[in-house]
Amino acid sequence: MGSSALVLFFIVGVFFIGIAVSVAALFAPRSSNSQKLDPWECGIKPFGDAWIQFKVGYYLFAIIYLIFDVEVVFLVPWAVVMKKMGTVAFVEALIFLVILGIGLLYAWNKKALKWE
Amino acid sequence: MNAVINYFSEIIGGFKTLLQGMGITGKHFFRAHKEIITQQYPDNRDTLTFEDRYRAQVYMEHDENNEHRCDACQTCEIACPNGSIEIIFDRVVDPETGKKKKVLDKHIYHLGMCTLCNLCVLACPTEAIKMSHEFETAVYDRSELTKALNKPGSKLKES
Amino acid sequence: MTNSELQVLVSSWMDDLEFIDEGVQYLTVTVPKENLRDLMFKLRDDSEAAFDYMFSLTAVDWGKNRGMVYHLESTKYRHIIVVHVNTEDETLDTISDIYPTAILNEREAYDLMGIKFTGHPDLRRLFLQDDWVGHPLRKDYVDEANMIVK
Amino acid sequence: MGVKSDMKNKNNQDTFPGQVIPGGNGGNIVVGVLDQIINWSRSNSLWPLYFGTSCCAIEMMQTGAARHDWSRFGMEVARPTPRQADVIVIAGTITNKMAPVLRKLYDQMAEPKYVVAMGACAVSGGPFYYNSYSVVRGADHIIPVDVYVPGCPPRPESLLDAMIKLQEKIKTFHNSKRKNPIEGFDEGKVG
Amino acid sequence: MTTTEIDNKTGLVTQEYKINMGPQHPAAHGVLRLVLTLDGEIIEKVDPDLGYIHRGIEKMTERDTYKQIVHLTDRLDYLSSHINNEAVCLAVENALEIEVPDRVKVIRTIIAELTRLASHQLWWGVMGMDIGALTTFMYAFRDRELINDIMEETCGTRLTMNYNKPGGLMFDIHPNFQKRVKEFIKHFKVSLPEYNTLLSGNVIFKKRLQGIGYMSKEDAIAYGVSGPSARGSNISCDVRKIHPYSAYDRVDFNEILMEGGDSYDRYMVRMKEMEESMKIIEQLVDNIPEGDFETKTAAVLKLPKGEYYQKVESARGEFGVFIVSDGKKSPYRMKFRSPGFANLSILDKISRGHKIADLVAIMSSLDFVIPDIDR
Amino acid sequence: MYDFSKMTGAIHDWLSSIMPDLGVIITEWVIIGLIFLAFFALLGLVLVYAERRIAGFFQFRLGPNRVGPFGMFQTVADTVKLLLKELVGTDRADKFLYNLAPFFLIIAALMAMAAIPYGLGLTAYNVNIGLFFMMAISSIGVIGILLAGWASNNKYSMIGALRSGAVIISYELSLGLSSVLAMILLAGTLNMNEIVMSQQAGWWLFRGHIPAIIAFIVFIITGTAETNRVPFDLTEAESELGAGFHAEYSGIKFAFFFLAEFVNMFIISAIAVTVFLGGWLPIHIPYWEGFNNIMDYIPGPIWFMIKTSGVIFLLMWFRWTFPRLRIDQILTLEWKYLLPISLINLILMAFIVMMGWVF
Repeated sequence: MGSSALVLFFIVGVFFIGIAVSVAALFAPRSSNSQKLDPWECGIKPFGDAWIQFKVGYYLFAIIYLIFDVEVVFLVPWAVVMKKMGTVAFVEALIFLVILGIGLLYAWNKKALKWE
Repeated sequence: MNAVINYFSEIIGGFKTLLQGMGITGKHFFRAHKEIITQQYPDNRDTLTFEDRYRAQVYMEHDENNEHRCDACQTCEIACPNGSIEIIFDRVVDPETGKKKKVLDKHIYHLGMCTLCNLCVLACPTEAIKMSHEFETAVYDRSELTKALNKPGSKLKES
Repeated sequence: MTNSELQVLVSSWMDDLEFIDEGVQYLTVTVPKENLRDLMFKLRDDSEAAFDYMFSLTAVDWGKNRGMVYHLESTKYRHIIVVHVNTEDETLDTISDIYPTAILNEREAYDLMGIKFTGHPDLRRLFLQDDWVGHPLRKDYVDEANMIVK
Repeated sequence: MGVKSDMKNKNNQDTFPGQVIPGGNGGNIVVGVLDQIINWSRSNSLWPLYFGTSCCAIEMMQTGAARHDWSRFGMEVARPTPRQADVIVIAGTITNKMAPVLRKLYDQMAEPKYVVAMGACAVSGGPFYYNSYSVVRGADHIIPVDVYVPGCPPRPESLLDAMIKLQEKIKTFHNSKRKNPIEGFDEGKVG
Repeated sequence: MTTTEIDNKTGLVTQEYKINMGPQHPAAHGVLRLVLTLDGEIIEKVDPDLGYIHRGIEKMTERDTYKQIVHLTDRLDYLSSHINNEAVCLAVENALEIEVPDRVKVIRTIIAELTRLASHQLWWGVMGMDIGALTTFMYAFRDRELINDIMEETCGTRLTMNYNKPGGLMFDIHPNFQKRVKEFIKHFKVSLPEYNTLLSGNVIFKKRLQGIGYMSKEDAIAYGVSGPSARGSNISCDVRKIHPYSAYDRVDFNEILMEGGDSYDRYMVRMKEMEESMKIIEQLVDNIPEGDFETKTAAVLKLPKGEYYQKVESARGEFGVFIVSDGKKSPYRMKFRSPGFANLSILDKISRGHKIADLVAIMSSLDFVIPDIDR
Repeated sequence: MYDFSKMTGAIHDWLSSIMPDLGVIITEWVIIGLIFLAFFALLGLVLVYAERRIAGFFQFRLGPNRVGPFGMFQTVADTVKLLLKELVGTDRADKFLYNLAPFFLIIAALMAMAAIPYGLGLTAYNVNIGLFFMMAISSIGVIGILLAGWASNNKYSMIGALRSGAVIISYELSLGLSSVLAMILLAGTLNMNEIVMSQQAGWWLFRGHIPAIIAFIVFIITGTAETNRVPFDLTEAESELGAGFHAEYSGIKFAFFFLAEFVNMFIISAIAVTVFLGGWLPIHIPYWEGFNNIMDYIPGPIWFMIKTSGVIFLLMWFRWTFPRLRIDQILTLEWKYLLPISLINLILMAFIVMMGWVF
């Protein structure tokens, strides 16, 4: 099967969840009370909302990740043809990887790889 | 250079401790058939035994004539730290001596409150109450946990 | 240091201390509430006393007045002193800045005995709900709703 | 905080052993095939909530541990959140301050839900029935309890016995006639 | 309720927020409620809210007789229930000047050490679970069951034994007691090294604990921290050594001290304490003197007027019983100095600036039992 | 070696002979859809059951053994119960995203399963960039986790979700870079089936010298992280966050997360098997001709499942042994250890390939 398989599996997944959820929604017992719809926070009424300006400690990581991930995409075609191309490809990729590695070392040295 | 050596020795050392840990769990996994200690409770009920002193609930000993030894002296009621025992008694005039004497009507025992501290059993002067091994006490209705320990129609054993 | 030596040392600091002799295990001293903080500072900082470890704080309702009983030990010399302080009007000076262990303990004393510690950074109820009425460890506490007396 | 005031009133009326409101449902001998399947799955998959307040929690952990191993019944999947749990094993004393929390947790659980009161404190307040100013005298003043297991703490076998009794109770539910156990509970109606 | 602050480094505005940890939470060790103020995952403030298991035991003791009080102390720190019992009994015995037979002292010591072992085992298992290693729990409970069996055989129940009474013990030891204790020691000598290999040496575990929750010696003393938690900060505070009671003056054992003051040191103190406990038991178990298991006491004990304090070393630290007696059959005021309460008071100080995961580790390393804190 | 494409081809021919083209396509879709759905659900059930039993054996206990023979219907009971459990959530949640999150996880897992080669000619979606596709699709699942955690409006879920963000931005790199890229160097193709076929002379794990072994170790570590299992289960970290990102999900919606975790574990193991352990090829030991011939009689899919179970067992073994890492340690592990090692490893591997030192 070609890429139509993706469409198929998308449909299958939607049906799977849809049917299961509707069975549960139709046949499961229900009850309602004033406390039920509060978010669970260890049995106490939560303080305020959870949607706040949240400090994620990995902002810098995310940027470095972005750089690396794009570079990795470039490496995939290289890896496929490496066997055939031989030394030329190796040296070229080596330069590329060394630059990447230096970038990583630079970030490391700049303490960008520290979770805060 | 030292930093590099440290870096790699740290990795290798760390790896070693991880493998050691896996060795311990792995050892127990592959010896599981010998080491499993699970007692399959409802299936082993017939063979399940407890130590002699194990305390599960208070009971009153009755002999074959349906006689017990409780003379309603209320010592256990006083000894009980949390009021699990209530003794209901009648005062009966002893025909021989003419004195009023307590006769046990109901020895009420709230199993739902009992902490099995054993103070009542120790306090009992006549060894009328004892601790039993009857541990399957779960009920659907809390009122069933309040029991009369003396059986209906039972009376004091003459000694 | 033995108890008698300790007694001499402590009584040399201030005048209006009362030593209790009967029915006590350790050297026990009663201090007027105005001098409590002075005494505590001395007990902690004096190099011979060096009571750095406060291991117990107990609020006691003595009937006519209420008070705290502090148990102190020196981790260096291992001698123990007991300090009593009483109050008629339910207020005492906090010692939570001298002995940080008192922060929670004084909240407990406030909660259960109703002694108010002036200068305490955060005097709230600790164990009971905020809307609880009364202070249960007092001798005259009655609560018919929550307490069944045997 | 309606819960707390309710409780206070109840304690006032109470004379031991207190007004008992059983958990409701169950007790039907004959159930249909579909009911049987549903009950079979529900009774064999009781996931407890992580809820232990004091000594009984240790015995509950002991029940989950290797010697007694309640995973044999499929109960080892203890869930920290009430949304995913099926049964609260009230292991330990419930104080007046804890009562609204317990009620909230129970309310937040997804239907169907069951409650086991484990140990003297949860059954009746136990050693803290008299003279204590802050203990709820029985968890059934707060939420409907299905099975009570006395003991202080009950040994693991007793808890397993209680769980088996709960399974038996679930197996007699009529799902079409099912009634929510909390309905009318606050008003003191027997379910 | 949330305050905003400018994060200088990135220039982004982040909000502090508050979150409830507990009373119903897997790491709450019962029903401890901590109100955490967080910035991202970093802890800014820990505000313990206690009382979810406050049962008023101190008030209850004012209406009970001394013999009845003993069983209430089981429910304080249920993991060292025997040691709590012992403290009350020792206080009453001291007050009444009852001399208990040697046999009682030795048996009390052995059972106290068994209790300590059981408590530390449970702590180890739960600590592993808090850090995320799920199997430790089962390993610990396998060995704990053996202690529970010994307890059941001799004391009659598994957890809250109520084996002590003022003046002695409730029963004599079971004839099998010595044999089974020795079997247990033999078994545990094999298991304990396994514990160490599985968890103590594990690189992840070490990284999770080392340098986390540093408690300086001065802070620990000032906050009244005691027990293994304090000994991790190099404070010599073992009541068994300093104010020996029962049979501790006749046994040879080391007080474990660690220099670091971080969570890992507190952890290692407990691990090594288990070895010491085994050492104490081994010394005593073959040398239980013959004699009576109780001294006859009056049916109702009345303590002379005065104040009595008794401290013992429970599994969590220094447990104290303070009795104010007015000469009646019930104490006028009874206070339990719980080790956990003092240990909890330092939690805020040592966990600031750490992450949520560290808080769980710190709490585990301080080994709380909440009913002990709330009383 | 039986080529399953013959069988599927025959079915296709037969169907074409009895109905029009559109009918054939629809019938085939239905058949394949049903087979995969059944396989998917069965896999979840079996893996959950296996995990619980294996956990039991690690811990001196039995695990579920009372429902059906050996407790085999335990997970069936759980599923039926979860299916008939009330769906509760909070009223504060972002309803749309809250309901959308399970779709991401399940559909991503299903699509990834489509590209796995279960046997010769037994791949639903045989594509020349198969491995690349797997990498891409398996990271979509994490978006489901992020959505679920954020949409729940529960602070614990929120923290869990953001942690999963940290994990995804780290471990994607090593997973793609080192392990897989290094093996692509060896195989010279991205097609999953061709990768398997290229290992007929021996598994890449053994033929690739030390770099292949390092790549395998890194792959297993990162794979565990990708599936959010101990020691990387930060997103649900029971002892810290309660249930983490799925704290507000109940009933069958929660079951989807549970299912997805286990299926993802299978997918990661399947990739490991395909790339490193020779996929559905039978075990061959050099110079043992008789043995090898016997092994050849066992069909490929069975080999595939055996090898996958082995890797899954390894992952379970980790789970029941290791403590959990902290969030910053997860990032440190990746950026300071795994990534540099992967880069060096990649260069080494390229060097080996260039010199033609592969046996």
